[in-house]
Amino acid sequence: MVPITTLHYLVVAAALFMLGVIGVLTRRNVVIVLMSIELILNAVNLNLVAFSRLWGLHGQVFAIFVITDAAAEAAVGLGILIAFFRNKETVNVDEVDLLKW
Amino acid sequence: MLDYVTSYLSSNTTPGQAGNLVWALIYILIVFGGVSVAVMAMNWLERKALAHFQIRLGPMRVGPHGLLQPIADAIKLLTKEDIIPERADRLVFWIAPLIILCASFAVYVVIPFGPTHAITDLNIGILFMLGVSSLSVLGVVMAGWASNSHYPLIGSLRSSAQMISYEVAMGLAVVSAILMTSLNPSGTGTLSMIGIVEAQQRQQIWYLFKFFPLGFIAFAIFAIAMVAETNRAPFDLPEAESELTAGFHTEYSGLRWSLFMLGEYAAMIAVSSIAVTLWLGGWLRPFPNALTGATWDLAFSLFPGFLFLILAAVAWVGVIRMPKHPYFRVQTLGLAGFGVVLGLIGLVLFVPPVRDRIQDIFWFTAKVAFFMYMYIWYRATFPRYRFDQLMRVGWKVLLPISLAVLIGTAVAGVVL
Amino acid sequence: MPDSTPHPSPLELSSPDKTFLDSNELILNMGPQHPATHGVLRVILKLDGEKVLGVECVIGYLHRGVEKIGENRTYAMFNPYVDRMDYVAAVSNGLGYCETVEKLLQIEAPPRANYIRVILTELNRLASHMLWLGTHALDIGAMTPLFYTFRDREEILKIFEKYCGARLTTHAFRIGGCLYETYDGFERDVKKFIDFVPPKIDEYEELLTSNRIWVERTKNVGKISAADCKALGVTGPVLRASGVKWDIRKALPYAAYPDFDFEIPVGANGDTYDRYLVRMQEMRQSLRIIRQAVEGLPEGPIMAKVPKVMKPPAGEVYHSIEAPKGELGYFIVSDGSTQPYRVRVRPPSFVNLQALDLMVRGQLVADVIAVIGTLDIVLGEVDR
Amino acid sequence: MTPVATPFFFYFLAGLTLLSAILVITRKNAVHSALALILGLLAQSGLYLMLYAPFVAGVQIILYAGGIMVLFLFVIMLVNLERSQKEEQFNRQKVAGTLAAIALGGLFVAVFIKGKALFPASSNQIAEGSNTQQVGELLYGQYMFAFEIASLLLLVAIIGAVVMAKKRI
Repeated sequence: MVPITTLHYLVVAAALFMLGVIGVLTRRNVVIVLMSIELILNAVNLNLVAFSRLWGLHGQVFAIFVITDAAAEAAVGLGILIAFFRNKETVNVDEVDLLKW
Repeated sequence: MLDYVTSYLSSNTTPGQAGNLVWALIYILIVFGGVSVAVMAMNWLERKALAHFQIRLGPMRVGPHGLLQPIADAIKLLTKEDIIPERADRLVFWIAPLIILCASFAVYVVIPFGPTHAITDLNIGILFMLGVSSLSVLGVVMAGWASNSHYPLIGSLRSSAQMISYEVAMGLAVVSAILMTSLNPSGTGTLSMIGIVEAQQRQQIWYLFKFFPLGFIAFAIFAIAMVAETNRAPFDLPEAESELTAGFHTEYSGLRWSLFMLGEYAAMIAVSSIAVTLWLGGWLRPFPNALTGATWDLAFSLFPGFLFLILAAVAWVGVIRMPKHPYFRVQTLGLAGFGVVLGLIGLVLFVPPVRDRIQDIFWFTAKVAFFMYMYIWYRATFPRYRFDQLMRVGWKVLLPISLAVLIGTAVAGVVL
Repeated sequence: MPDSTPHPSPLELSSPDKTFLDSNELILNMGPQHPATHGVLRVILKLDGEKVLGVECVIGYLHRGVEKIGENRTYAMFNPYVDRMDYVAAVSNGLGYCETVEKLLQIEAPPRANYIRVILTELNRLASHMLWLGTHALDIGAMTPLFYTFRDREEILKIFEKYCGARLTTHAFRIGGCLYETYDGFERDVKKFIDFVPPKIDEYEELLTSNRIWVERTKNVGKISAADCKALGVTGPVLRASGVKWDIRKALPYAAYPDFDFEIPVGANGDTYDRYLVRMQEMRQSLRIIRQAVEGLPEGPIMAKVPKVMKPPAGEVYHSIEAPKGELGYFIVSDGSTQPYRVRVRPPSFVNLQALDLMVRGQLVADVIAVIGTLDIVLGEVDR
Repeated sequence: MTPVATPFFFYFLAGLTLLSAILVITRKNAVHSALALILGLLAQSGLYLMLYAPFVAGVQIILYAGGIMVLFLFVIMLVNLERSQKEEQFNRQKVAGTLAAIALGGLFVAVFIKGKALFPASSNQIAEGSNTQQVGELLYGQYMFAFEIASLLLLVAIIGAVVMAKKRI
């Protein structure tokens, strides 16, 4: 078997990123769109950690920051979702077409 | 083969660390089996001890003094009809108890029963354990949601809110214990469970007594938070029988329900083991530095054997006191057999090699058993908190105190 | 008395059950099969998250038509039926009924009968309060007191069993007095019991009174003011805990109560904790009454002269006693025949249950349980 | 510790990650999506362990799987999803979106193959034992400012989420 190199991880991360983007672009349900964003962030994290194996631990530190941001993003995103759902009774992104209601 | 066995027995590291998959696998099986047996024993003990708190006898019929009751219960639960509510989400309903079970059992991967008696020694041990035990929240949430019923939903909302809030205080208390491990000349602490106990050994003090009130307060916070974390009385709101019937597992029955119970008890033992590891010196025997010397070492190493012999004697006294009636013959014989088994275990524990290997595990288990007894005691004594009070205790009392303890520990570590 | 009857806004229970978020309201059906509703009470809760917007009680699951049965039985035959209303305080029910019929027949029970009645009724009050304490504590999550109270209640039931052969639905009294003379050793048993119980009550109080969780769970929970109590007709310990010194044993004395020296414990805040304290005090006062009664038990007959066929003169009568749960009243209309024309019971549980909605509005779900417990209702009496 | 069966575990965990990612974006029921995402996150933390980043793996489990996903599940439970399950799951530009994303993925792979020389195949091994310590030193040394900013960000996020989600403030 071929030894596992950084490139393998990068390909996995790229695929993950791609799937995340597909999710964001095609799904209507806001919750799933937010989850797809988490997928994208995770793909980035995987990249960072894979690279940190080559060039020091900075990548890992950065991954931790990304996780922090993901937490903040999820909190705010879901907060918006709740406020939105309360007013419009829907969770579909393509119905979020007003800047105010 | 024999060389292989002896080489492992004399090794000074855990199977996981040695990269020995076979031994790790055997350890996993031993721990899994041991924990399952411990859960059953705990089940019996809880019913028995609670009954005696409440001037009852508890299970008496199945086996002598109800000793076989947990087995009878297990058989009953396994053969019960498995009901899935019609409008439940079958997949999630099916998977939720498994998540809880896996989360509780995965914690045992890093728990050190002795310096070499752990499946593995992760260097992020305590982080791993906090993370994995926090996964059981997912199971609770999903169980409540999947049941598609109001009581489980409210129960699971309560439960997850409770577990998340108490995790914060719990984590901070753990951090203050970890901070204490870095009090050595090189200034490097450790997150490894074995490393934490070894640090206590090096510093010759249980962290319970370190910086006296500080270590104790951190321990107390953990001890409270772990009760809340495992949803036990007086924090058993999610399962508040009188309010929500059974909380998130109202709709579960039979085997799946028993998985919840297994998970709950396993989690109780797991968090108690963590408390023991962090504050009560893990596998270290009591008074390691006050009562030193070969004589004391010998005395303490004989203790497990004597304990089992005493238990055997208790069983035999029970045999003598049994009514002499043919109706009780099976019970009497069973109790006598149990006493013989206990006595044999006690005798085996006197054999020097066994004694040396086993006493770590014994002291660890004894300390955990103390916590288990406390769980039962709480349950017999306290009424139940109300939800807002519970949240208040978590956020407004435990969290500030644990922050203060953390800062105090840091300052004390620098100054002292 | 203030005429402002509290009228909480009605619940619109028909509103569609949506999720937590869109309507903020969740309708939760508690009971009739629920461990904390003390029988078959069904409570429909309207919730905003954990906050209670209002409750509606659905009763009648245990309706047996006791009042209607009364119209089809002779006066003496109806006597055992009343025991089935408040089955944990059957003696009090029987006392109320017997005294009402005696009032209608204008006969007077002899003093010894009255003393026996007082002893048994007060023992029954103790039994009822003990049962209440056990179940109430269990509802709030303290398991252990239940078993302690049941252990001590057992002693009372043993006395009942020795006296009249039944433990729960005793049918201890007859119209005109008591059927049974006290058994040998009755006084010794009762005296032994009143020496045995006070330390036990101390034990309950030790477990609960100063327990922080207990205090937090009960203080300021289910508060009701004296005015609201009066407006709703709430009686018994619930009323007294709100600060009203109203006890029919003192206010409108019956049986042998004027002979005894006892106090009426009152509370100040009218919350669950005060009701708990009031009941604990009442248990001690009951012991005091029993001691006086058993020490001064007069000799003499136990049955007044009662006609074989009871045909009370046409007319109506209302008589009430202080049952463990509050004012237990009987209203009997006689048309001069052997059967009552109409029997109406004013059960304390039924009236007190009305206050539930008022007491739990704005509180949390867990408080509903505590309040149902503290009202000390028995569904047999509510539904009759 | 010497790694055991590295390729097997890599392919297993990577496969699990990708499979769960596919499930996330295709499931109708958001709870199932969340479940799949949790599985993916756990598999990914396994990948981190294989990359000798145990601390990140631990943080991944404790924060992502134990924290953020619980938040997601909470919200999914709160919003009524019965109806949205019956609706069309994908929006109008689904084909275009998928194609664009696949093109993006292709671009990535092309770049990787072109720039293969940039990534040394063999990696210098970092001592696993002191990983946490080193990360901590970086976090509280070089990245101190960023760390503080991150905590501020979290504070803002908390306030924002509370403001938006609360009915009455």
